[in-house]
Amino acid sequence: MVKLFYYILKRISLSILVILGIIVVSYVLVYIAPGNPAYTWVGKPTGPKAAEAIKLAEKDLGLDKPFYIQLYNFIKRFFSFDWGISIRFKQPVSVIAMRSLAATLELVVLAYIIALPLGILGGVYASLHRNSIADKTIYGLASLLASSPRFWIAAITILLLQMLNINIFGRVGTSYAISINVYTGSYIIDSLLNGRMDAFIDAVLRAMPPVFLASLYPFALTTRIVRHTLSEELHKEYVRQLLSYGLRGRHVIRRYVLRGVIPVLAQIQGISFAYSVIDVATIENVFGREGIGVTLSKAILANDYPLIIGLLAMVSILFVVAITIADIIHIVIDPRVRV
Amino acid sequence: MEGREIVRVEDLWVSYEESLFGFLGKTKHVVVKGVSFSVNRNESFGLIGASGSGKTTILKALLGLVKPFRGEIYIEGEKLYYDGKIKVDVLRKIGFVPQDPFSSVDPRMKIMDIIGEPLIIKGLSKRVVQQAVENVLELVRLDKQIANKYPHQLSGGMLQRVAIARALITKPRLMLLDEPTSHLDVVTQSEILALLKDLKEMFGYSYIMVSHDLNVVSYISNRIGVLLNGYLIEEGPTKNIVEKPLHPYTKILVESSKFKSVAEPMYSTIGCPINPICPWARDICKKHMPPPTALNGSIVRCWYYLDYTQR
Amino acid sequence: MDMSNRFIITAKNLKIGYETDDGVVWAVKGVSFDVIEKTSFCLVGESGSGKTSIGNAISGLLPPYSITKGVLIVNNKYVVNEDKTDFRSVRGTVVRIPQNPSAALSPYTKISDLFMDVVRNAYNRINKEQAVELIRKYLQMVNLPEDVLNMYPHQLSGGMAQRVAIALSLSINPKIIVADEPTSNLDAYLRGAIGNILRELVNSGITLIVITHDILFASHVCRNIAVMYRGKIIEIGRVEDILSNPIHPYTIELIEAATLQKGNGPKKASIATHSSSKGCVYINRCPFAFSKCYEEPNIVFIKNGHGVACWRAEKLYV
Amino acid sequence: MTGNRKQKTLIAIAIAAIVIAGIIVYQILFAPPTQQNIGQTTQSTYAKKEKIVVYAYRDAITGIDPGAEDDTGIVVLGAVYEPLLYYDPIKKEFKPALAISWSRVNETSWIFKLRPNVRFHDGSLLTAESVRFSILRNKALYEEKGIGAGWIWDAVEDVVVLNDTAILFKLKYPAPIDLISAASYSSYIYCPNVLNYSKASNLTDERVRLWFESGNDCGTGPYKIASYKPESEVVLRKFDEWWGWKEINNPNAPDVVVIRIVEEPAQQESGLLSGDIDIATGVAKSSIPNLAKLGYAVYNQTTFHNYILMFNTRRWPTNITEFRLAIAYATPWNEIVDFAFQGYGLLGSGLVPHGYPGYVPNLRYEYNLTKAKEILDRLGIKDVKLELEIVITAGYEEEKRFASLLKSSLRQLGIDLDIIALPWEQVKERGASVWTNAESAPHLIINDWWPTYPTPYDYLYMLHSNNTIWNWSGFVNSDYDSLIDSALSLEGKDFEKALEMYEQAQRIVFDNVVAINLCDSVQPYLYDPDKIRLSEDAFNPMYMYVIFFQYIEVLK
Repeated sequence: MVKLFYYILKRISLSILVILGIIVVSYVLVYIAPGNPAYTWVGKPTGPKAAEAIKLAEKDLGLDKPFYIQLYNFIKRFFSFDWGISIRFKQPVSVIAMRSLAATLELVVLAYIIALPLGILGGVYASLHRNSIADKTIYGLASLLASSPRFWIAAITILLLQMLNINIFGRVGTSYAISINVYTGSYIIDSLLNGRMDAFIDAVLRAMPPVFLASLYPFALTTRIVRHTLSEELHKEYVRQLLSYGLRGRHVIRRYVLRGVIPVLAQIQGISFAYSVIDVATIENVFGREGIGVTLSKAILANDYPLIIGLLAMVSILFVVAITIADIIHIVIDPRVRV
Repeated sequence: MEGREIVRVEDLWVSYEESLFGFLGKTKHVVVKGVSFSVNRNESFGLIGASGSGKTTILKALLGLVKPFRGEIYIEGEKLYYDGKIKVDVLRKIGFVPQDPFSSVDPRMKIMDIIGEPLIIKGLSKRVVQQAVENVLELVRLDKQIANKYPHQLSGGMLQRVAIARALITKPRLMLLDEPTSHLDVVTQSEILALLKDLKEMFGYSYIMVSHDLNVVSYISNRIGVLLNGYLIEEGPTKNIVEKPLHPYTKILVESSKFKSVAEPMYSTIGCPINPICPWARDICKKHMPPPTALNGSIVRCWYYLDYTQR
Repeated sequence: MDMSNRFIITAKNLKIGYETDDGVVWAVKGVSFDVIEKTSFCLVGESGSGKTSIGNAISGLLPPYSITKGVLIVNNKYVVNEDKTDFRSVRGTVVRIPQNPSAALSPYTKISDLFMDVVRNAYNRINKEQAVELIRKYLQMVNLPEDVLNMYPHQLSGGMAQRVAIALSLSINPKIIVADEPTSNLDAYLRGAIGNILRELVNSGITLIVITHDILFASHVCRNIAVMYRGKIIEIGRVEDILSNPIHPYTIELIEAATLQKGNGPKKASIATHSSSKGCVYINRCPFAFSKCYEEPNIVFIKNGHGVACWRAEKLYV
Repeated sequence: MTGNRKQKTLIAIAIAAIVIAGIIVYQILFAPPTQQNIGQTTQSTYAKKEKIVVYAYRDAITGIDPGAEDDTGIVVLGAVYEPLLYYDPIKKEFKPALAISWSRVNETSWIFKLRPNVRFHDGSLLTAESVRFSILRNKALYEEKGIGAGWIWDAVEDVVVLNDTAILFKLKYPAPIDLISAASYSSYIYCPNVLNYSKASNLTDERVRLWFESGNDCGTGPYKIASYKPESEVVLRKFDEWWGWKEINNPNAPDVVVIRIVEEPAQQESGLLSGDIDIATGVAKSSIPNLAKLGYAVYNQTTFHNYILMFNTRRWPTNITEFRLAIAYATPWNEIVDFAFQGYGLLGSGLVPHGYPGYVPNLRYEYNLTKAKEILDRLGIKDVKLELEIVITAGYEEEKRFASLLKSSLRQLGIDLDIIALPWEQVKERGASVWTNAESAPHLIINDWWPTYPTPYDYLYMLHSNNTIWNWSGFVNSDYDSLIDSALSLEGKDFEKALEMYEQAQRIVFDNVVAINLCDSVQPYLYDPDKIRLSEDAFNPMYMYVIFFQYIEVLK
């Protein structure tokens, strides 16, 4: 147990190092981005006293200090959530990023809540009935979903919904949005915290089509990974040995074989989760939702470097966190990793 | 004496390092602990030990694949490591036959190219290389036409002969054999062993062979060293080891090869590794590893014999 | 030997093949043998001789894409009756001891959990205390300390893992144990130790099938031996008969190789020509092959159940 | 153990069943049977409590510091803050806002009397001091940092507080302060308390800006900011103590206004259809007839938002005046409004839009391909493979349609037009690059413009040689510069004379073919007439995209 704790600690400290690396890279990016950062920070002034203003901002930002002090200050600022000001929206980058993150996570987490169990079920069924019609259907579907472009599926779904005269727009009805207190930024959670079932149901209903779309890729990925890994795991020596000890096949799969699938699954999901955060941008856009992807696209169009870098740093951190969680799951499940 | 000596290993210590991010919290696993031995020309030395005893690591150190943190290796009197760097021209005097013939060859290359590769790199002409390959194929008793085949067309035994041929083509002074028969069938194994023995007797090669099978090692070796947890606990002429083993662990090995032992050794990390099951174990055995003691032409590391000789 | 001993395993012209993309590949090409209850029986041969397929058939672990012919009766049940198979009935009666014990234990499960699961599955209505008692008993039988229960498979040495596997096999009280190359992945000096444990199993009333390429090990552990070559049994009989009087040239070669008696120097290896599908399976390697060998020889019994499939033997002994 | 697990499964199934049943019951009980529409359902159940208007705007908000903002932030600012006066150039009439009377004392002094008992959103009273504070800050922001539209106060030397409700503007030179104080940017009055709130040390401290941009406000307007997400949504809440509620007497004014940023026209449409959007500004023009058929109403606002085609006068061949004229002749003017703007616009004339002071009628080129060909022949640019670049703003349907119109017309002259659509920020960069690297700047570029305060100078300054940010033509003409500069300084003295000079300046531009106003756009607002009622009062052409929500009536 102590050992397990030690390895988790080790993994987390490694992640912190990676995040520090990301921060340093972000800082370098700020500097290779076009334009003097002080100039952008004070809002690209042009008046007669602009030069003075820029000089003042340079001093404020510490640009006149040696590089390592700048870096130290940047890291300090980063951890106190002072990520600079968005050029386009004039607001602190951290505020915009956190807001977008909450909206995106609402969508992605829900998508995974649906995609994971279904994907695992599909994958298990397919690998146990290999080459059957069901397997071929599941696998074919999964391959199709995993490889077809998301915006295309999104467009088709929207068309379909419009044909059914269902128009979905935004994350929650405006009347609900303004009548509940915001705690987390996720309307689904906030409505529950407010004890408002009506708002909750509205938010969930509105979330259903985009969540369905967002879950297609993780579902397909999960199915394929589970099918593949399980098939591989089923051929391992220990499965036959357990059967030889008289244990039933179903029991062996449930209790032993699936444990071998989880670490692989966790690893892949760790990556695909972070990927989804950006990938759902199309879906968010189509359904008029907020989110990191949508904000990022606006920031890119406006050459808003502080915001672009802030959002990317946030996604990178999310990526590291997701992978770290996956690794920890791996460590907990697979005792061999601990040695 | 110096002239006859082809390799001398002096007080060799090798460790693997495991660390966090490559620099934090280094943990050192010492796998070879003060091993010394020497091999003369036309002599074959067998290293025997269980998995994890350090025998493969010693081979790696001899091949320049891991750097020892203490000790020296001399090949024909020349240091293999000079100022911590491997001397390549010394390394060229060594040939190597790997354990698994299948995974050690590139499946896309023809046998001709596999065997001739060291010469092709040197820039020799195609005709010379071809001649040389045919010569070594003759040595390992393979058909010339094999040169135009691909690895998957050959059996395990034939591939192992190819591996031997590849080692021979550079005309090494010393051949290192890493369990050369453990992946082969019994019949093929005996053929390869016979071939190796033949080559040694006809051309005067020196071998260092690593195996966990005492039968195999004793068949081919003049002298045998027994490794236990990184220590060379006994070393002597094959006859001594097989017929009059001194160290209790060697006795276990010898007896088990005759299907006599039931005890799996339990190792201790402090003192003599075998002390938990040793019939002669005393307090000192639980604390300190004994120094080497010469006895009856063998060298043994055991407190019992140290006392015995001093008495 | 008491002649009232009954046969617990009977194979009659058993054939086992596998479906591949290039059609059916036959690993076992018609073998017949009987195993007397509470004795040990060894299948000896090199890789590809079909011995593992027979072992898997007996322990009911043939993969779904295998094809069978002939008959295999285990413990009075038809496991193979031509193309009909019933592997489930033998599971629990027949237990396998794995070739690679480290890979044969579920890597994610603690030994104690594995034991508990296997034991509680094997016995109905057993409570936890009784199960623990049982586990202790079998661990003692294979000379393992109780500490191993708190370990994971990767923490065990090869020898310990093999003993755990054996203790697990014993804990479900099987009638037959099939040991598939039980020492090939272990350090050499463990051969003796594992061999001794296996012999004790037979003494305690279990029927033991050992599959090995090591005829010396086989002779140490088994009472009867069948030597296999390319899917056929070429010599069968009691250990003492086969070791002292091997008749088939392959058996002779095997024994010589195992004892490293190579009097006439290394042989020249040549590219294997396509083995003739007709005739004796050994025809391409046999130094004594003659015209008759292009017909397939049947097993001829010389004495005491010592049988050989060789035309030369027929000429010499019959 | 197994029992426990079974129990858990049962509980899980039970919860799932309850949730599903809940949804079904909810659907049956609350959803109108004829509508399967999620959005509308929920909207109608809660609308009883508060009157909500959701207004879809098509660009993200660029900022809400009333002193610094000079772009899309007006959409919010217009509802939250008030200037001293409002001015409608079409009706040519002033409307008192925070000032109730004003008079010109002499050429360089103006006195404004303030409305009494006006409260800021923080509860403090509007005083002369707060007006002084706001104007001086707006002016300083521009003068010290170059931010915002504070240049409109350039003429102001000082703002003198006469008493609590009266101020005196002391000017450096004559200027129409009444018009200036009715500007749509940098004219808003806010409370001096912002200095305390933001812990700022002086007027131009960055912390004040940050305080505003974090979603705070301190205006006097009928609405205050409840939540502010510039990239997606701004929620405004009715300010009950607004002085005007008694005057306009509109009990059906919305309690909550939500400004939603919806970029995609298709999304605006789907939001309108689902009931999530009450007023849409960016629906595709082509689908307006369809929506009208469905019962949605359209309010067409004449705006001063025009689209100006600029020539790069520093790059071959558009540096040749004759060549530019040829392009002007080759532009099918008669098709622009109908085809490019789909009827939502008035054909441009000169540079200043219709109804705006300084508008010059019939300052247009004719569409005559023959003349164009003749010019090209004369220039010897015949049978030469010419390729021109035009930069337009991505997402602007009108610009895209115009560019394709021009492209097909130019093809008849053997000129190839390369259409490059870029995001607005990049359009700005490419346009301004005419001063630094004219060869890389596009031959043609479209700028869209709306005024800050009602002076033609606003439109003409675009081509002033000092203006290296917006003068994308690289046009330098000292006559033009001095003409408009002196016209500006004349505005305070003799507005008619000034207008004459502005007309002269426009003729210079016309003769030199530097920039052409393509079209003054008409902005359609789509809404459901069953739900809300829009009146003319809610709009002022000076305030682009701004709806004065206090005049909206929410019917259900």
